[in-house]
Amino acid sequence: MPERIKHPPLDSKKVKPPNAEIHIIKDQCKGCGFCIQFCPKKVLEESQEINARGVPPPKVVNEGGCVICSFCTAVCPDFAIFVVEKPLEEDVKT
Amino acid sequence: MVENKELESKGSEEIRIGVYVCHCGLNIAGSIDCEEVAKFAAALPQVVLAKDNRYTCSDQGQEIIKNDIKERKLNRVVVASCSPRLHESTFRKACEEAGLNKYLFEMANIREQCSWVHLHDQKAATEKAKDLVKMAVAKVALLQPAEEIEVPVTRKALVIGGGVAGVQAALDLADTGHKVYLVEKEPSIGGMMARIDKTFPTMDCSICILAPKMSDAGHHHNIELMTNSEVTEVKGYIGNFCVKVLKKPRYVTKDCSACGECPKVCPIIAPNEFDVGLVSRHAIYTPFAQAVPSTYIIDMNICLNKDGVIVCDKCIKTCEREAVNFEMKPETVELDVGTIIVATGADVFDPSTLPNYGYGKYSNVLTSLEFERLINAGGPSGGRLIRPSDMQIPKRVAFVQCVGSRSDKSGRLYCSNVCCMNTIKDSLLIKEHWPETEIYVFYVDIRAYGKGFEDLYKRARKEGVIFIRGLPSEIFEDRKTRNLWLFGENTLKRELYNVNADMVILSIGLEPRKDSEIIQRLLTLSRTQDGFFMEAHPKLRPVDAATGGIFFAGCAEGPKDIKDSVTQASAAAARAGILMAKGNVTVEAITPIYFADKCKLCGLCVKVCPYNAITLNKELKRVEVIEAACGGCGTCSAECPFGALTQSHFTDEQIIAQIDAVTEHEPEKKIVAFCCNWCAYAGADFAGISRMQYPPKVRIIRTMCSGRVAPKFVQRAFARGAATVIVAGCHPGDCHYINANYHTQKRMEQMWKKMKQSGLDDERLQLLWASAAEGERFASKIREMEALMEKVTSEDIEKSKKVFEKALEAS
Amino acid sequence: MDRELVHPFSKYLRSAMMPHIWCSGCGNGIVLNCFINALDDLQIDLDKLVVVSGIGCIGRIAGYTNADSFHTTHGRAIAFSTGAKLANPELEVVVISGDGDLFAIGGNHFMHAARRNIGIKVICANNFNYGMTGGQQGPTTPLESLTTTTPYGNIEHPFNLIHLAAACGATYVARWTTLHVRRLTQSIKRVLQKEGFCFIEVVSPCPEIFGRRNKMRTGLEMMEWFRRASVVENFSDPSKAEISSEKIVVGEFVNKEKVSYERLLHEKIAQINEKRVEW
Amino acid sequence: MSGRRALISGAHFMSGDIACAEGALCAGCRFFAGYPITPATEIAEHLSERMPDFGGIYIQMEDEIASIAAVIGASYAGLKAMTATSGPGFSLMQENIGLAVMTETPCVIVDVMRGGPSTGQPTLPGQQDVMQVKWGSHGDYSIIALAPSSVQEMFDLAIEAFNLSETYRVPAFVMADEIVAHMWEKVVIPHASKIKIVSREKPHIAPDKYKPFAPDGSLIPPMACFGEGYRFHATGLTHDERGYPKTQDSEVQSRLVRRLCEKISKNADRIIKVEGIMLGDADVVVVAYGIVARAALSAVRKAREFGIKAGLLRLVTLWPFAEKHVAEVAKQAKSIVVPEMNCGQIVREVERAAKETPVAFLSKLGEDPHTPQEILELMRRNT
Repeated sequence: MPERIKHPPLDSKKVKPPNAEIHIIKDQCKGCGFCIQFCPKKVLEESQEINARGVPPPKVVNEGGCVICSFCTAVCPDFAIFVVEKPLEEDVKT
Repeated sequence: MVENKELESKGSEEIRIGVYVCHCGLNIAGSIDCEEVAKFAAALPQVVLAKDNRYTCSDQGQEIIKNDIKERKLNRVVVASCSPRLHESTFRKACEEAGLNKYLFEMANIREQCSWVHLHDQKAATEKAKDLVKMAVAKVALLQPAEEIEVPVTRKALVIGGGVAGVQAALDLADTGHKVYLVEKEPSIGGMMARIDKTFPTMDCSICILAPKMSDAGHHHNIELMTNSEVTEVKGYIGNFCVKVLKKPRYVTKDCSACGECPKVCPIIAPNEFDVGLVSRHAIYTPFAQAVPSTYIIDMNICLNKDGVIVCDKCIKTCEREAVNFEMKPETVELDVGTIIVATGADVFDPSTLPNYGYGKYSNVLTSLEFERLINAGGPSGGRLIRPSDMQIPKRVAFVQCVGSRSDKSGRLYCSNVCCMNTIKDSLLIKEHWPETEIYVFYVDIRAYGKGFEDLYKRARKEGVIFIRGLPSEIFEDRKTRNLWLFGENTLKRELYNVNADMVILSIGLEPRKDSEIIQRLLTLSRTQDGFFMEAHPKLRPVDAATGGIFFAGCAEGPKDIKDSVTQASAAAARAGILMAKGNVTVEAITPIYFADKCKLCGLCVKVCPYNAITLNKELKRVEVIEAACGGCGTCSAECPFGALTQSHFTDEQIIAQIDAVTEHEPEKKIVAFCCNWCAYAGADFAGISRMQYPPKVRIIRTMCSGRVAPKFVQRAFARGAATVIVAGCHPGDCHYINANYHTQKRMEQMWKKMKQSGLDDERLQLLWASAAEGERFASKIREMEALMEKVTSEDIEKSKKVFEKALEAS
Repeated sequence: MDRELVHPFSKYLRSAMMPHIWCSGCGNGIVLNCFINALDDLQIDLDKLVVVSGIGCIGRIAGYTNADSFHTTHGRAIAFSTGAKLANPELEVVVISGDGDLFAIGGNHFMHAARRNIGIKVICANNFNYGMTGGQQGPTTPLESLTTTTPYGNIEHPFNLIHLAAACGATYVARWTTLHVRRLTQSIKRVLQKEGFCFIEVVSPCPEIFGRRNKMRTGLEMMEWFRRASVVENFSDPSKAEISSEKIVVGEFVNKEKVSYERLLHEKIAQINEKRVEW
Repeated sequence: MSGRRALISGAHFMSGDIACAEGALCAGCRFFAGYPITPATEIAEHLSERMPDFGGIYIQMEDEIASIAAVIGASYAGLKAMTATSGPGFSLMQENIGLAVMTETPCVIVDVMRGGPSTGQPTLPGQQDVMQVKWGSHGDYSIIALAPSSVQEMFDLAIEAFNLSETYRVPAFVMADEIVAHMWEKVVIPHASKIKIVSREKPHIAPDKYKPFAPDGSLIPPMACFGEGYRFHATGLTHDERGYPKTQDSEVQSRLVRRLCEKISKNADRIIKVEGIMLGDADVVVVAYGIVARAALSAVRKAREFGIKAGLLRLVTLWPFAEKHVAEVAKQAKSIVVPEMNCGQIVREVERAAKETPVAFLSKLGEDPHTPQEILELMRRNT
């Protein structure tokens, strides 16, 4: 197919990935790092803080990049992370 | 396989040659004294008559030959005129009609390879023409009658490309009862036409007339549709191609009901190529509503699920029919087909390479293709022509023509044929929806050459579309309004203009597919200088490829509108259909002749045959040639150290006779060139067609493949005092005979080595790779050789004579 | 603020038993996660679900699931479940246990349950060794691997669990790694909707016990191994389903229809009682 | 379920094994899992034929370990379940008998005793497992064991075993021997409605309040079963009242293990059954159980003919041991005679209970059981 247009699609404001709200239950984390390593959008990083179990839980570095594939939730052995979609009205405010 | 006995028997009868020198109007006569050439010919041994006439190819011309064959008992005919690639078949037919075996005919190419390339040196051109005729006579005397063998034609066709041309060709063939494989590299068939809103000049809705054809193709019991697939290998020859097709996985199975639930949950978004990126699509998608097949597809370049790990399973979960399958793997299928139709279409010019028009910089500068999607009711804006900057309907629209066409500086030299009418159609579409809109068309010439085109043009003018001759030199954007200023000169009024428009549409041209050379390589096709595929003959075989059994349809062969594409598609289908309906095809009798007594069963021929057409029969202590499989390159004959094999119609004797003819007089002033029929010889023809001028010193001996050129031919030329020799063939990888020209390379290297060892300047022997499109390459090579010749002293020549005479005696 | 956070799956867990005992980087938590994911997708009635486990790290999984659950003695989970399933065929009985429990001490029960085609679903977390007792060699320990009881390298040939299960007649056989959470969940959903004896092997990282003795100190390293080596070969020959450092063949290997033991049994009982009437 | 061929009643001539099986059915047993072994096989064979009549389950497992495990599973799934075996199989069962005790699983295990150790004498009687049944599995615990001495009792005690097991949530054992098992006798079976059947007590509180191992006053927790919506957890690990593992908590351990023992010991009087014959004035008392008790009875009768004040205390319940009853007879008796088909197992318990009163032991191994004559001889010598 021919060269793609050099501008963003006309509907780029309407059609976009959902707004993610990532929740990390810090003290439940055992610091295996699976969520950080296998996030396809590299949304997470190891944080500096040490949690109740003496390990550094992940921290969100790029919430905008999250597309809510929820792999982090699925691969977490400790049920310490989950993602919900931000409601739209909040979307408008921010 | 012809046994040598025949030769002797035939050899006994008296040779009676007729020579016909053609004026071709002034094409030849303009720079060659044809009468003189005819006189010269008449004096040559075994020539019983020589004539010159204006158009030998005309009916009268042919009649003369026929009569002479009958009345003057000619048993050999030479015509000196254009390239055998053009008219050999014509004259061969004439001979046959007069009862002369067509293999007793030979041509001297004094037009493409003489008159046209030496326009300003009549003397030299005439001398060269004499030489060429002499060579032809020398060869024809040794020609032998031959029977062509028939090979079966597989009654299946491959159509490459699923645009309107491909679809039409496939349908026509399928309807005539042939099995068709329709291969399309995109997820859906439909091609360019599926994206256009209306068609000129009749203003039908494009998809409305295409969609039914698409679904017919999708459901036809004789058509096997292979989308998202690419041809990766083509082997074999006319009537018997073996094709490998790579079917890339869709990751969605046929169970897909196209319910459209999966994209809703897919979190990955990208611009939709089909809509030229004007709207978004998801990683799992269907390019457009009418897509055939309707099965969805997953774009693995953007899908989150990489290297076997499913990260996101949203589509899997929503699909009730469990049609999503990430385990799908690419598969390669092998197809046996008799004919191939190339309908690979064209790309569009990318205007972002012209910074002065600001495409990509100014959001309200669009291409004509983007316009088609915008104005299309099924498109991103639901048919509302809106400008991207503010989604408002523009009041003033400017079209800029010839963007990427008709200019060597900015894009391509040729005219893209469709842009003028397309713009006129588009301007009328705007007027139809928003009559108030001011429309400017900046053009070079308006080319309304087709049926109904002029009326449409008139209508546009009547509707008030303003046509201004002279393309804008520069387009600027007004930062605030995002409106555009077009600056340029109105070449009719001879005054500068600066027009303000809300939206500018660049009428972009068509250009060859970026990946054309892949198809070219696979099918050993030729391309013209503009990069489109080259037909066997621009007038008489406009849809045939030079390679037998392959045909062209649509923009692959050159820019076309829909009507012409469809016309050509049906033509191609008919041509392919003829072959398959007949069910068999005769292959030229240029297969090897075997001299069992000379054979030492070394098996070298078996090794070099690109078609595995030669086998060694140990019991019978002989080699056997499968003629149907033989491609006729002659590399076996070149390889045989004992002369046990020679190529019929290109026998050692015949070629040596040509060499001797060239080198009879002033060999030290001549360049002996062995050119392969498909690339180098065609390239030389192309130089002629383009009237490229080069020194008249070269004498071309045509072989089917450079692989036929045995070392002894080169040695012979040098032994007889030739100053320089060229062996020319297809580029490595492009060989018409799969890989035969690798053996050429090998042999040349050995000879260079020998020359060095015996203290000769190996530059005197040159190897040239030149495609059928590279006339200039050929011409400049000859110029280079001439310069080289100056340096060759008579001592050098004496030396090389001795060296190679020895070499010949030795072998 | 973390306190307030409630994980969407918490209703499937016995919160009082959380956090689970498993090490950081252990795959057992992922198995539990996928299992719950499947329950959630299918909206399985937890009142009709029985999770049975044997002994070993993964044995604790029964206790963590908020359904009827039973933590049996070493190797006996399948035998126990056989009784439970036959006694009440309405129950969805799932055995989740380890490679040692199911295939060393419990191997005989596995073979015969598969042969009888009892309608229980067996999920085996294969971590290549006995984790809970400190990392001894087990029936799936790869050749040459180091364990506390094979300090010079293992010379016992490991079981190919896929081949074994298929040969014993299981109606569904699949293998995934803990990295293939989606497919694993898919497989679990499949078996929860299937009749007869089903088996899923989950290759699971045990970094603390097995990994650190075999040059894979962290769960991440072991998961990266899975990513590197795994090839999905659905319905390929189970006997060729190798697990090596270069290649881990994963996929669905068997998925066939076969009447379960309990159905045959209860149909038989019905027939018998029909006959009695004629007497 | 469709009991087309219902429970039998009236007088029947049958073998001990069959009587045992019929008794089990009568008690409401609807699940049997076993593995062939002499001399208990006929119980399995008979139930394989009879279970379908009650919609019950018969399954032959791959071994005795699996059999007892399946029985525990079935019991937790709500059925009255049992298995039957002999010495070698009984040994294999010990681990999961421990599990049954720990998880307070109602179930019945019939051990038709034969000559051991190991494979021993499959076809000859023995009483060599009476200590194994008490102590066979590791750890401290209590169980209930009964010893039938007739075919009639094979029937009666099968029912009794189920009732006790269901009442106290404990595995109950029928410690038969090869002779009572293979012997054919008349058995009189009352109409089903006349037979007392006990079933486990169900919880009375809402699932969210339910603690599967929290005893009410009686030390015995009400039992919920799988699929009843209580979503409870049970484990072989030391556990708290919720059934959650408490492997580090010594307080939980002692509370649990003590209760497991006390729920039997504190209810001993309710559980224990003995038969006393001519004990009123007896100087010599024979304490016997199982088939041996029948020889003992005729011996006692003979002794009376010879003017010896003899009496018989037959132990119907082996465990918990009838200490009080033995102590009772020991007070007036001058001596106690204990014949057993082993090297002296129950005799130790008798000696412990009899205090000063001398206890003579008569052991028989391998061949036929004691004859009345042999027992009479011993009584003579001890008067």
